[in-house]
Amino acid sequence: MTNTIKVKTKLSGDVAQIKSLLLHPMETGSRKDPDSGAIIPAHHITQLIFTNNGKQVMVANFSTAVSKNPYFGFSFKGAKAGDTLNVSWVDNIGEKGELETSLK
Amino acid sequence: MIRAITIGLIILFASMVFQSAYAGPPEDRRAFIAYFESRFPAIPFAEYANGIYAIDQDARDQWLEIEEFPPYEFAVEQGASLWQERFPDGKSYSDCFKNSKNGVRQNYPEFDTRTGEVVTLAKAINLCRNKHGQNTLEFGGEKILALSAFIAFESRGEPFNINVPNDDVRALAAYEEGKRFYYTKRGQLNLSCADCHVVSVGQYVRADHLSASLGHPTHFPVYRSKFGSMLSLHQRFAGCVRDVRAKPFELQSTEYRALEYFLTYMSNGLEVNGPGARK
Amino acid sequence: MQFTKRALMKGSFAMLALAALPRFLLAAAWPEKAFSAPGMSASLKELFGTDVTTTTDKITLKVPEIAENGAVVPVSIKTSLENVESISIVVEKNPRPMVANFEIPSGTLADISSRIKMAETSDVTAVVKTSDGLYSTAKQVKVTIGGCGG
Amino acid sequence: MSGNSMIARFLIGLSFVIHPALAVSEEESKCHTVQGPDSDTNPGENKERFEYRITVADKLRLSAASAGAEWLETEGLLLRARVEADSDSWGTALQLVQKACRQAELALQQAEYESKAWKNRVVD
Repeated sequence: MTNTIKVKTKLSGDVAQIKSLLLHPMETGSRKDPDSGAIIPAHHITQLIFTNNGKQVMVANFSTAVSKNPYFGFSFKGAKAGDTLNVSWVDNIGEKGELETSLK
Repeated sequence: MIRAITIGLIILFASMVFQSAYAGPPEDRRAFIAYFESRFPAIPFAEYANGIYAIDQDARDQWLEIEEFPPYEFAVEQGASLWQERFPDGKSYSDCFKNSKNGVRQNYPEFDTRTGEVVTLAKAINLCRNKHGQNTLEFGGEKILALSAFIAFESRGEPFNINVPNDDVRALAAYEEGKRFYYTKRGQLNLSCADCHVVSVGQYVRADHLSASLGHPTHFPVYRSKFGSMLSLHQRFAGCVRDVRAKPFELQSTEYRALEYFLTYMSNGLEVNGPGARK
Repeated sequence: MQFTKRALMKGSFAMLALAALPRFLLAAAWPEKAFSAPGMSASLKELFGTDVTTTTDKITLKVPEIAENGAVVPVSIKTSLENVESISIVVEKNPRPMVANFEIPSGTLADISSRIKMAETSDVTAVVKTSDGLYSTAKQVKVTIGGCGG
Repeated sequence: MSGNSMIARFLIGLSFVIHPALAVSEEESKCHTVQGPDSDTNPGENKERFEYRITVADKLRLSAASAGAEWLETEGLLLRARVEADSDSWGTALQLVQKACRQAELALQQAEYESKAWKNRVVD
């Protein structure tokens, strides 16, 4: 099965540039099913968390207004090749995704 | 003397008639490219592969942001794993697509001189499956789009090289059918493909700029932000036909395959840059 | 502009899936009230206790002038302000204006990018919280109804 | 075509925007003209009249389809007409049939005209 997280990392000196793409519908909760007319319930990522060697480097809090299949990029200092980057998300109905990769 | 001039004129006239009556695919393509070059002298030929982003800077900037990490990468990944699957007879897709090391996207649609049919990449995928005892995938469905995305990705940078064999009248007939479709006005709005994408290219339709036809097929399939999913070239055709308020044809119908054949031939020489990302 | 196979493959090989671990115990709670507040002022008050921000040119907010598609509007924010604690994206005319909030621990650069949904033409505001208060900068993004699209 | 007239064409939307030379005049039309709501209804004959006209309209639609020229809404108009007829709203049903019928007729005319006209547009 395809992982719901894709990450691209780039090290320049001790700065790690992180780009991430998440597979998620990000339903707003105000959209109607075109066939049945019923409201599609909200289903969206609430938190996206990055840790590097166990240290939290980013907590992103999302509303339903982050685009479908969310993209998020940021950078942090104090990184070196071989560090373990952990990326995880949780959504409003308790589904989760996680990915671990080493910086290079 | 007069006789010589007369004969000369007759020959000249006859050759002009001959030329216009028998303008073949290569002449069509040269004229097509020349048209866009005269409309947009500043745009290099290779840029047409980028579609609307060749001519709309603000949109281009946003597209480049999306390309930083394009959502079609999920489809490419899914396609890669489908590509590696073994059929029960031990074969896989690479057995059907012979020169797949250099990509194959650039060769489709292909005219099959055995069956007399235009074979698009989607058709070829299903023919391969059927040959190895597998079911036909739904055109425009997730799996065939993922495979198409992966194949396009592996073919990136290869110039399109569509062949209209001149020793097969059926091939030329298919090409001509596509050309006729392209220039025929249809629907309640009475518009042809060419009305928007040749005659009015670069102008606004409400808030959208009309893209150039040259390069239209190079980047498919595309991830459409509007739908949040992948879209095939034929689904895009159907969208355009619906937009002029005509009844769309079936995906992979004879009509759309002929249109793709003509349109991709026009884009010969441009590089495969699919899958793409579009608004 | 070329998107090469190599550049993309490098990214995909960098991935490795692992079993899920409860990382969320580490993070502060998701600020539900700020995200459900119906107005910009209310959402800022929920998150920061005040809706007063100081406008500054020390925040660089990059957004398109006209969104290609209101469902996917690229936004980048960075700032030269010191001691940044969080960055928020607020879209005034969205039904619920608070779009996202990013907690920036020390060592993390105040430089983020994402893609957001916009319901209509609106100001997009970047709100930066530092140890000495709230700063902001805003830019208008026009959201139009497309003709045919793509 | 100027940008403005292009936009105008899109805004016209649901109205008929076929070239004037193409329009089928009312005298030539195989479709029956309905003057207004209920002006054409007649208890006892409605069903028969409706069935006849919808058959004519659907035949024209299928001819247009086989020429590859069917318009987007024609079939839907006929389906809606059938629903209206089923609930005895004969005035509305006949109007919908008429609209669909005229669409099919115009689509056929369009296809016939285009069978030659497309060649004049080829970029050369």
